Amino acid sequence: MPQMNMIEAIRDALDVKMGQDKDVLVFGEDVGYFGGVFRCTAGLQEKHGLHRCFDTPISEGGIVGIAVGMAANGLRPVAEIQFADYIYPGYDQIASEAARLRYRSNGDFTAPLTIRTPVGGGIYGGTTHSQSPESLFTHIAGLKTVIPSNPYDAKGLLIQAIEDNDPVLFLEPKRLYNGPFDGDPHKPAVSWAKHELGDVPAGHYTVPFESARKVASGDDLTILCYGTMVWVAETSAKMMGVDADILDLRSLLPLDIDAIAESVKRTGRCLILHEATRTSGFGAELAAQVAEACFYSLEVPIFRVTGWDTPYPHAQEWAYFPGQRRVCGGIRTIMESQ
Amino acid sequence: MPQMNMIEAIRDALDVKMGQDKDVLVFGEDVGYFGGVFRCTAGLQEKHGLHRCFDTPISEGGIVGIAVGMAANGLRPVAEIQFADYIYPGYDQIASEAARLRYRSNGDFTAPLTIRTPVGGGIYGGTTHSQSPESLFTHIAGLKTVIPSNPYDAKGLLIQAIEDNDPVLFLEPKRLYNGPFDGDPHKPAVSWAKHELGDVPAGHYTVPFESARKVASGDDLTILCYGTMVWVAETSAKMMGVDADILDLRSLLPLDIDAIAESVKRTGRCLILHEATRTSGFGAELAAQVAEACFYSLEVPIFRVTGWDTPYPHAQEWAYFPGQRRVCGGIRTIMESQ
Amino acid sequence: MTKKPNTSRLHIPEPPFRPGDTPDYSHISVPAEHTLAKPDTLCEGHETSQHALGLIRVLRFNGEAVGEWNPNLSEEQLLKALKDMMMTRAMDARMFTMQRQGKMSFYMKSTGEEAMSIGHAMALRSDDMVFPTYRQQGILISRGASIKEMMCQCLSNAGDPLDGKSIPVLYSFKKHGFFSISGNLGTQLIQGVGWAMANAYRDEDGIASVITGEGSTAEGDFHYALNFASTYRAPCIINVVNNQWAISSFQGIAMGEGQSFAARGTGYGLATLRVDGNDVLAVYAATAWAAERARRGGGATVIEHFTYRKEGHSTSDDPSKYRPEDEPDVWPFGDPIERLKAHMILLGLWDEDRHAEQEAACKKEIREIYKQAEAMGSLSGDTNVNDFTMFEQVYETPPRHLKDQIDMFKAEQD
Amino acid sequence: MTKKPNTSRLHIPEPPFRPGDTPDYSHISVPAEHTLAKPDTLCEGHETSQHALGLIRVLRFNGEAVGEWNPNLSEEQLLKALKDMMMTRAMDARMFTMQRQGKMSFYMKSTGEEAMSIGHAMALRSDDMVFPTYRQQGILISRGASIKEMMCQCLSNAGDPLDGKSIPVLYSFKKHGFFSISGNLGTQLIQGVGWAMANAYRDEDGIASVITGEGSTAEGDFHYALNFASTYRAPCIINVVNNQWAISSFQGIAMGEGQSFAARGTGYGLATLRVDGNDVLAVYAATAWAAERARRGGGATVIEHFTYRKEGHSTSDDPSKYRPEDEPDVWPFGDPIERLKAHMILLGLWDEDRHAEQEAACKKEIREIYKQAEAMGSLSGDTNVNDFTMFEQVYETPPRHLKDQIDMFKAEQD
Ligand SMILES: Cc1ncc(C[n+]2csc(CCOP(=O)(O)OP(=O)(O)O)c2C)c(N)n1
Ligand SMILES: Cc1ncc(C[n+]2csc(CCOP(=O)(O)OP(=O)(O)O)c2C)c(N)n1
Ligand SMILES: [Mg+2]
Ligand SMILES: [Mg+2]
Repeated sequence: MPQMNMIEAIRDALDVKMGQDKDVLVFGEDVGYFGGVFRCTAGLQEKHGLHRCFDTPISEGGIVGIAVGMAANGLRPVAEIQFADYIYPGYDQIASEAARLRYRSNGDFTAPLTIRTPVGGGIYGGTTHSQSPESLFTHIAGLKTVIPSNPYDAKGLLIQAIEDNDPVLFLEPKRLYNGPFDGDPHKPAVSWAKHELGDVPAGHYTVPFESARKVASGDDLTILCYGTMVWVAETSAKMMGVDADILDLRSLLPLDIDAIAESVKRTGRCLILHEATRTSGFGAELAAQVAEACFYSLEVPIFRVTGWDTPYPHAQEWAYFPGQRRVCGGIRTIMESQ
Repeated sequence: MPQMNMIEAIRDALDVKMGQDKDVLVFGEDVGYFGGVFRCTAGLQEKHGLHRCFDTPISEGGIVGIAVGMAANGLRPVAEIQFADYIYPGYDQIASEAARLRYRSNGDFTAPLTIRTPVGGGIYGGTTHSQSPESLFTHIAGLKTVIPSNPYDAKGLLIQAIEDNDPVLFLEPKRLYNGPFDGDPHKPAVSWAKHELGDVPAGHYTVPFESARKVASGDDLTILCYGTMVWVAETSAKMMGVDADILDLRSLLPLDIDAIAESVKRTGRCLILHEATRTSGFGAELAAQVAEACFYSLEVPIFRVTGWDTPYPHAQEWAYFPGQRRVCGGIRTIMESQ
Repeated sequence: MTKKPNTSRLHIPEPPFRPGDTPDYSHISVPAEHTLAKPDTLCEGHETSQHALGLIRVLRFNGEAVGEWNPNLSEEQLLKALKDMMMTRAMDARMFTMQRQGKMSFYMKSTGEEAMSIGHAMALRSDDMVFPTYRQQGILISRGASIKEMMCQCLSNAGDPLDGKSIPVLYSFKKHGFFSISGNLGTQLIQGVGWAMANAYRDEDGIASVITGEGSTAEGDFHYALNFASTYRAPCIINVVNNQWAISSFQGIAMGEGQSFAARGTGYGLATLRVDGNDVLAVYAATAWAAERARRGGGATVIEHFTYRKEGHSTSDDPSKYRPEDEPDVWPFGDPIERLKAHMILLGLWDEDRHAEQEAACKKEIREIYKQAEAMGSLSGDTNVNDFTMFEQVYETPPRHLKDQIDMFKAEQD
Repeated sequence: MTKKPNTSRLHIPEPPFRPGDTPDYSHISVPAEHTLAKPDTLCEGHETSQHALGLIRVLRFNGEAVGEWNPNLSEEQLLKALKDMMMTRAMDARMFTMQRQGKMSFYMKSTGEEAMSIGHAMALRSDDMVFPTYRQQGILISRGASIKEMMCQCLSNAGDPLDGKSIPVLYSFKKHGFFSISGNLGTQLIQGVGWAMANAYRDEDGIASVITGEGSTAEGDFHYALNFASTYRAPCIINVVNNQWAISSFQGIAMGEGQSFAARGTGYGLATLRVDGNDVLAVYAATAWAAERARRGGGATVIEHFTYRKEGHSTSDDPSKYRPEDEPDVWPFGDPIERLKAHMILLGLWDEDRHAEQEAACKKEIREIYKQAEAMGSLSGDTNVNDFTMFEQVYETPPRHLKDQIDMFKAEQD
């Protein structure tokens, strides 16, 4: 089976779909000849043609705007926003337009587009190259939001996103592009080549939304996480020697609440992790839903481990990032509560 | 004491501050000569001068953008966004700029601006004149978000907002402009003139943020609400004959968690209400914080009563709106659980 | 209270007239000469920069049609244009009255601007996708959409193709090349450019026509549309309907020191035309020119349709609060229906009697259609829309959480 | 793999040269004549529409300074301009190397574009607020900011006035009229217009100068800035630094079919100047003209500074991936430092030896300052920034929830 890092897996998903379906177009800032600042679209222009993978003006609103129009007109556009931190000028086109076109036209028009964008910190990107704005999108009815944590899922979810008849926001944890990251910036980098989730089948396959991935099975506590935090969770649980049931949510909206409820009802303890700012982060919704679904099984309070309610600082990156210490602290709190 | 509806109270707050402080400027679409589509700025241009209360181009991004620049340059701009549904083109200027200017410049520059905008449904405004996007703003570190439910608070909170040295989003529940609304659209409209909270002192006073208002005291359950839902909560609790402790949050960020925790610890039961779309609404954050602070006191699951995860429909407005039926259902569920 | 003047150096533009003033628009020159040449449709964009500052006109006030831009419409076309404009006006009048009677929540008239919609629609192919604002109901009428369905949309009733989801006048008629109207101003401009790019990508010769009011040109989407249309030579027309008012704000708030809205396109290298929007033949001609340019691969044209909003912004508005009541009457470019009528009378195709008859006939036809429409429900009684439709079309298929909410709502009903 | 051509009607602009091509810019005319007249600073905006299409130049390649726009700077000013440009370049070189050694996370050079910063700063009053991008470090140097503080900012160390909060080069120096740089492109343009409106409102004659790269003109904020500046006659200058590249995208992606970036201002009725951005005297002259216009109440000017980004976009970029490696060398407008040097030599104020000496002196001075700066910390060791500073300046005073988080973080430290 081909070995791929997450960048290659994303590129491969695009390549597969561009090969299968001439309605798939790929565009965004620097994605054409250059192949994207993270190289996710490298070679696609050369292979599929200038008109199928091209540069756009620096205009996130415009990028999403043409995607909506193309999608309504029968294409399957895949737009890249260079960093999620820069998605806000396109927020109106996403929330008011892409997500609501089907509804307001009662199905007369639809917007089956995909927006790819890198999220998360860990590369010293500071306030404007590190954000995780997922919760701002999970509040938007009509939109789907997914986030892979490994190459296999990245390819399968991205193909699923492109084939989905609703608009999908596809978030790429940039710290995972080249390898899993357990939260310790001082350890040498690990590559996907050594990891089974770097085994990515050639050709077409999909990973369905609304299906969490079981990362580890255990009965001590449930850890709900996604993106980069999946790896921090796994390592921290091992460090703490707890038998954690770890769920990689993969899709935030729609959400696999069945898998979540099954787990928490069994363990009675729940840790929620995300890198985003705490208040009104997606952890809030998870906490609310877990408490709604599992109230009578919960033995101790749900514990959220998150980024702080500050912008993502530069020099203090690792003090902001919810790394092993904070996650282990969370596990300890949960396990010691009664 | 002067009697005012909420429109007059807001106008009076602006008038008081414009009179006291020549750095206060008021602008937005149609706010100048015409006085705003809801008349909140009527007469201010005539009284304070063309250059102190004026129309802007239809450009929410531009409106917030000039407010940031003016605020950084020592003014106290109060910008109006005609409907909260139209705030998204200004989202980037709010989230990336106004909210973060102090942080990224480490206090070298600040953006003490106020953005006023009407929220909520109940006027057959459909998908684009009914939204309650508060949770999208409570996720933004550096921003404050407040929402009055009556004329007295509206004036006091708005003056507080203008005087605050941080950017404040001031949400105006449009269904309450002319009178309290208990959620029953078939009842004749009630005016503020008959209500004690329509007694609004002349001149300057403030209502501090981070201070919830106790609407009703009781020991059966706690109801957390804000804006229009305060009135629906009060009526529904009466209809259900429960002794509810009802808190009008007034400020969502910062949040008066002490008052909330005190109440829920006492009642052991908590209903959270909002009109906004459910998933990742501000109710999620409230539910998470209540569970964190009061886990061991909670006798039954927290119950969220909200708008549905759909756009705000037009003809089905009252089926979407979390009215008395839905709220009473929530109270019943909570009171019947054990 | 005496009005406080602007005592600072901050310049705030003001309209020439406010309530109480006697409006006098003699400073707006109505060009008697029709000297703007009609360039080849594949000319360089900048060769049309003067067209952004002049005013393309065909119809003189005496009814003559003159000049290079005269589209020389057939008798049949002229009759259709007149009929459609009159139907549009009749429908607006009826719906306005019915809104006042509480039958619907809201309505927006296009009175005075009918030439823009009708002339534009007639010069396009019926499969060219238009991205309209709420003031181009005339396009639907011209393209033969069901007026009853339009009315049912406004009434949000059982006959509403949108199942009551949207507020009145936010029509969606894909089958008539009429894109779903967004309540968010400006957003569709760049979407239309994307639509046109898709047409080009597929080597089709369909084009898109996007429309904005002059006030909404201040949104970022307008800039995106001009910029992307320029970069990718998108086969589209970018129309600015300058009806002088954006709710209560006069056009100078959006325009600033600019000389015209068409001229906004100049810097992007787009073709730019400014046309008398009350002259249906000129609108037709400008549209036909731009459509041909787009179809031939020449890229986008910005057309400013210079017209006047004769009525309030919507049923929620009272224009006498911010402009002189008689301003519509003294607007120097007349009324689009009257102007076409004069032309047809001059040509001997029409007379006052036939006009009066047709006016009455339109009114009657509209009244009957309305009756049928209202029979399917209205806000003043029961809209007959099933509440559960509100959960439909959020996604292609409802995800789990939405199914749960449908159940919750069901429970609430019992 | 053979390159697949564009087989559709969708037009995608491409730069003239890619890696492997021999770049030849003879199609860009370098105007030898300096015929653009210098209008009165209070002329009508449209009187400058030709200035948006031409190129204001003062310095010929032989070193002569000619024409109406010659600002006739004093010897002292010329020496300062040269020194500041050389210091800027020396600092860029040093910082780039230190980034490569892991001392900081990132750096961005302004090499080749120094004339824009330095000429611009010199023609402004030092209290005029500039809203810069990340490529105007020269403005700070010209205004006498502490280079050590700038370096400490890049090193995110104990001497960083921003306490490590921001990535390198996103300086904020209110005391030097230098607005906090946002990482979000374009956003500051409209903020600067707001700043200028505040100045006008208070009857002050300070102005704002906002700056964008040519690529970022595609953001909505650019349109907002032009529109609001036009409507309110804001006393500001809107600068587009056209350095031909936006990371890997050539200027044609942003430009489309337009003829220049300055011309974008024409449709808004703003004054528009296009200037040789490698000619420090021309930059000075254009800026001085626009500043005077703004200060006299004439409103905003759009200035396009036509220049070339000689190096990679940032330390994260490798331009040889998308453009010929020798393209910077064949760029027809030369190097701004060389061009001023030639002029000063011609005037007899300067010679090659003094130049070489000054180059060495700048390098040395920068090296020493850097040493002092690095002594306060760097990413390769310890930045010496207290982690708790990350909680400061979110709000004026931390609300309850942030205090709780400070406690949580404290607990985590133990
Ligand atoms: C993004 C956005 N901002 C504000 C509004 C509120 N609004 C509705 S119509 C209107 C005026 C539009 O004026 P113009 O573009 O000139 O169109 P006209 O009504 O004259 O046809 C405004 C401000 C809106 N619908 N969307
Ligand atoms: C809103 C936003 N979108 C994208 C980016 C990523 N980005 C950083 S610099 C850059 C290119 C800017 O090019 P240009 O405006 O020409 O300025 P230059 O770098 O040439 O000085 C891009 C796309 C960003 N910082 N902000
Ligand atoms: Mg208008
Ligand atoms: Mg550039």
